[in-house]
Amino acid sequence: MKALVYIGLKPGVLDPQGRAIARSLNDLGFDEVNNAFQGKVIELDLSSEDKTEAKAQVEKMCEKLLANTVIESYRIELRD
Amino acid sequence: MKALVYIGLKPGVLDPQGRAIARSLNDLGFDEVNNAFQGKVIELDLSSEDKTEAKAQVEKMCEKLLANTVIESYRIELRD
Amino acid sequence: MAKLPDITPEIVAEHGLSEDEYKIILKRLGREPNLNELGIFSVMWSEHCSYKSSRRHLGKFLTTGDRVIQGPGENAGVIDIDDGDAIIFKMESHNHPSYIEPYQGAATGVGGIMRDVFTMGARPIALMNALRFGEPTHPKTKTLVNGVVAGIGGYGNCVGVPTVGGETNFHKGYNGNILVNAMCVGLARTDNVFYSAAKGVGNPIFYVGSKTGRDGIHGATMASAEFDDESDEKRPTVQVGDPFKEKLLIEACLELMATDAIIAIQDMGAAGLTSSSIEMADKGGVGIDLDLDKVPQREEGMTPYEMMLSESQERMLMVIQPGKEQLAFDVFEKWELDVAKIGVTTDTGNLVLNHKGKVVCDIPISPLADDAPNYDRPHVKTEPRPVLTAEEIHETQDYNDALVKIIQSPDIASKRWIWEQYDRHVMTDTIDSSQSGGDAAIVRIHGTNKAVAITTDCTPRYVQADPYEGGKQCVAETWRNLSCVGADPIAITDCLNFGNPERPEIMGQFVGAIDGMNEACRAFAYPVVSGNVSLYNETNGEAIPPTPAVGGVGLIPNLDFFKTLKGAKDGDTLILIGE
Amino acid sequence: MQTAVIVFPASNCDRDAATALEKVTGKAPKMIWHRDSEIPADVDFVCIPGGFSYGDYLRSGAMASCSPIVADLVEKANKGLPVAGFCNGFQILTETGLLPGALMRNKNLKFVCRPERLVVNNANTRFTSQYEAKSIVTYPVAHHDGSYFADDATLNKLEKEGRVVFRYADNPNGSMRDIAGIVNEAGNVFGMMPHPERAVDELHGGTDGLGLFKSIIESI
Ligand SMILES: Nc1ncnc2c1ncn2[C@@H]1O[C@H](COP(=O)(O)OP(=O)(O)O)[C@@H](O)[C@H]1O
Repeated sequence: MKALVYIGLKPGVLDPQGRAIARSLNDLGFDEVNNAFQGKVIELDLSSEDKTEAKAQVEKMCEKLLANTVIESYRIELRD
Repeated sequence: MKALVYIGLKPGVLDPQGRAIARSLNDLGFDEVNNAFQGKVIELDLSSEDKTEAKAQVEKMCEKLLANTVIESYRIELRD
Repeated sequence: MAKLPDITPEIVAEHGLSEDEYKIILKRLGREPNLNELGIFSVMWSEHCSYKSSRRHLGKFLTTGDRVIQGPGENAGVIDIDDGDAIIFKMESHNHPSYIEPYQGAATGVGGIMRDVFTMGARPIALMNALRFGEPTHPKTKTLVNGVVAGIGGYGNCVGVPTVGGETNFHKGYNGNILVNAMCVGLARTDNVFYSAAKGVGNPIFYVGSKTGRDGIHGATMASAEFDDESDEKRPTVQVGDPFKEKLLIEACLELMATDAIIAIQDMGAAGLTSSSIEMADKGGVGIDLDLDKVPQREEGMTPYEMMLSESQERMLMVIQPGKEQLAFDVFEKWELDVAKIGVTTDTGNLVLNHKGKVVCDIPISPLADDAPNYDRPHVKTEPRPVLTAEEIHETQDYNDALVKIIQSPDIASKRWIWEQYDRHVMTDTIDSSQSGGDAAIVRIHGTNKAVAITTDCTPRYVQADPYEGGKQCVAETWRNLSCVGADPIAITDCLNFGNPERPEIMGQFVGAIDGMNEACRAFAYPVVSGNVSLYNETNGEAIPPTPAVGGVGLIPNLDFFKTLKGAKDGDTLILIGE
Repeated sequence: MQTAVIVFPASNCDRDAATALEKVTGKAPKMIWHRDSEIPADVDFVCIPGGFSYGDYLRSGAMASCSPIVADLVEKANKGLPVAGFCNGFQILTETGLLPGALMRNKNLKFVCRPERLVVNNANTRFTSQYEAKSIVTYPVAHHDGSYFADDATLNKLEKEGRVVFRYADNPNGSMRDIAGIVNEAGNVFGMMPHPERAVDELHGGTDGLGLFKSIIESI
């Protein structure tokens, strides 16, 4: 099973990367870009069998290690 | 319109971040994790109207700036 | 704007103000404050800004000397190192934020201390850090160490200021409260030092740097959440640092400082716009009118309360010479920073805030400073632990084993893993740093044959055993470390990390340590020129070991004469000096 | 002999590079602001210094490689102008495609700052002519993204053509085949992660870097 974990900054947290990307794109002439945000995707290759169980485990991984919930939020997607 | 750009390392390129994540998760007792890969997501907030046009533009952004195609591949998703 | 809530005792309490403190506010205003005004009083009278528990004790320190240009009271201390050169330095804590988010907490700590130094006209030339973590086996320690070290490196390396030394201890007393103390040393010209007193009436006030967001608006926001619907969206957040912006801010400020455009300048640290505007006005004896609609904002719908209390990083406030506005705009725009004229100095003596056509705050400035609480907290002297004589200690049976144990102890073991993550060489004036394990770092004054030596020291277990003796020892150790490399020690900065001052035994440690430090300072004619106090470092009633970190700076007048650990050869003679 | 240093907003080794160049040429380099659109015609050699150019968001060197001044630099480099990039400068040169490969996060994911021993793998370039072949020099490294990557075909080509100029004696970052510095096919564009400009002063830690700057001057 595969788990995809999307991690992004919570709304309101300064995202200097995103801002810099938007600026650079504007400088390159891509005027249609109003804003950019940068996040992470972590793809986990799991040997779990059970989806509900796997999801609960990945949630624990997020809370313990993958995301810092003080500034980041996460979303989990499971795939076979 | 929103564009989501997923950027990951090409197969064969060493992903030390992914490895470190898998190791740390194993250390924490998550034995079901066989492997991990880390990538980026860039969310673009666009003022474009036309989807095909937008996609073509975002592709250009990727080639010019967002991805380094020597080591990375990318995938674009458009959302309203 | 949504209507402000009435001030209830609960709201007052949430703002950390005591009933007595609130009564003083009512008396001085002659009316109830509104929420914005209450928020401003609360941050100005917080321990952090008002030093209400520590002020009277800090006043005892020796703060003057032949080489002191500016002692405590400004953003940083300034000393004279001859030839028209001045060294500006300070140490500051970022303990709590680093525990919550180690990378960003430590990074913004480094950013904050650099701003204190370049605000005064100095180019930062060296960084140091004094770190205390819990036991290595504690489940949180590893993540905290990793994050803090990466954050310090991430910020300092990017800005391009070498991190040349520091100290690191591990002790279970820090399991729930780590200490992250950062020190910055900068170089200026004695005739071009900048101060924070806003002088003159009708002078424009400029805001520069990053936009203001809802960063780090503390517990107090619970009160403001009552009058908005999207409280989830607005939850207070940890500050995130942007070292790139800081680098631009340094270059831009130094560029403008080379002209005569700046009358006064102050960085926005904790309690950002509030403390910077009030301190500038108070020192200059003027009033300030601000138009909050002009404040560059990162988020929509920010209230005056949020703007005034935001702790967004990489921002400065300055009073500009009338007629030089365009020059200021040009410089900041060249460096691609946000810049706005957000107000003027006035002769009212009041802080007046305008927002969307309304006056949302109008309070006299002097009581914020003059009437700030100044407590004489009860303190009991710490009973010094009995002195242990050498005879009472059993001789070890196995010296090899003892040596191995010592080398393995985390406090003694090599800190290479830490300092290799810090750029120690950038600016190419680092003569000696952590790399050689010497007693003090040595940084050359660019383009000259002289250098400053820098060290940070504290041995908390000594201070715990006997605050007075321990306090003396911290200062003396910095003196020795500077002397050892051949420098003349000049002055110190400090960062006094203690537990809850409302507990008499903690207050006793605090007072004892200060008295001891001061005794040493006077004995050496070695003044304190800047510093910082961090109290309430405790969890569940467990306070940290008392940790008065001291940062010392000395001068090596001629680089033909200095010493490091390098150069010892086989057959050299070892000499022990002292008792 | 006129040298020049490109200054990006968050370059931080620009002064270091300028100090080294002035020491060797006796003449202050021109400092070229990133928003300028042209390298002045009288410039004989351009240095792209270390630092974080535009904060190094997204990828180190990526945004700098899109700047107007770099566009002009690429054009002039393709016509033969000698260019060297150190640290962030090397990252920028790979991002522009002037040099092959990419610089990735260090293998242990940590920033590394230490003096590093390097083998002069090819002393036959305009950047290394003052060194003995296979001699060992010490320059400091200070980077987070210094792990050199290229595919096998590129690596083989680089080696066959003698374009691997420096190799690490003790690889600090996981670079493939211990590569520390490379040169382009025409031999006028050179990049390396270590900092030769931080090795030109005995007090600061050694003078092994002088040879590199002298080689450049010699070749012009
Ligand atoms: N947090 C740190 N940052 C930078 N350098 C550090 C840090 N901790 C320790 N060091 C460096 O490591 C070396 C050894 O540290 P330490 O064991 O505390 O030495 P000492 O006991 O002689 O003060 C010193 O040169 C010191 O500057």
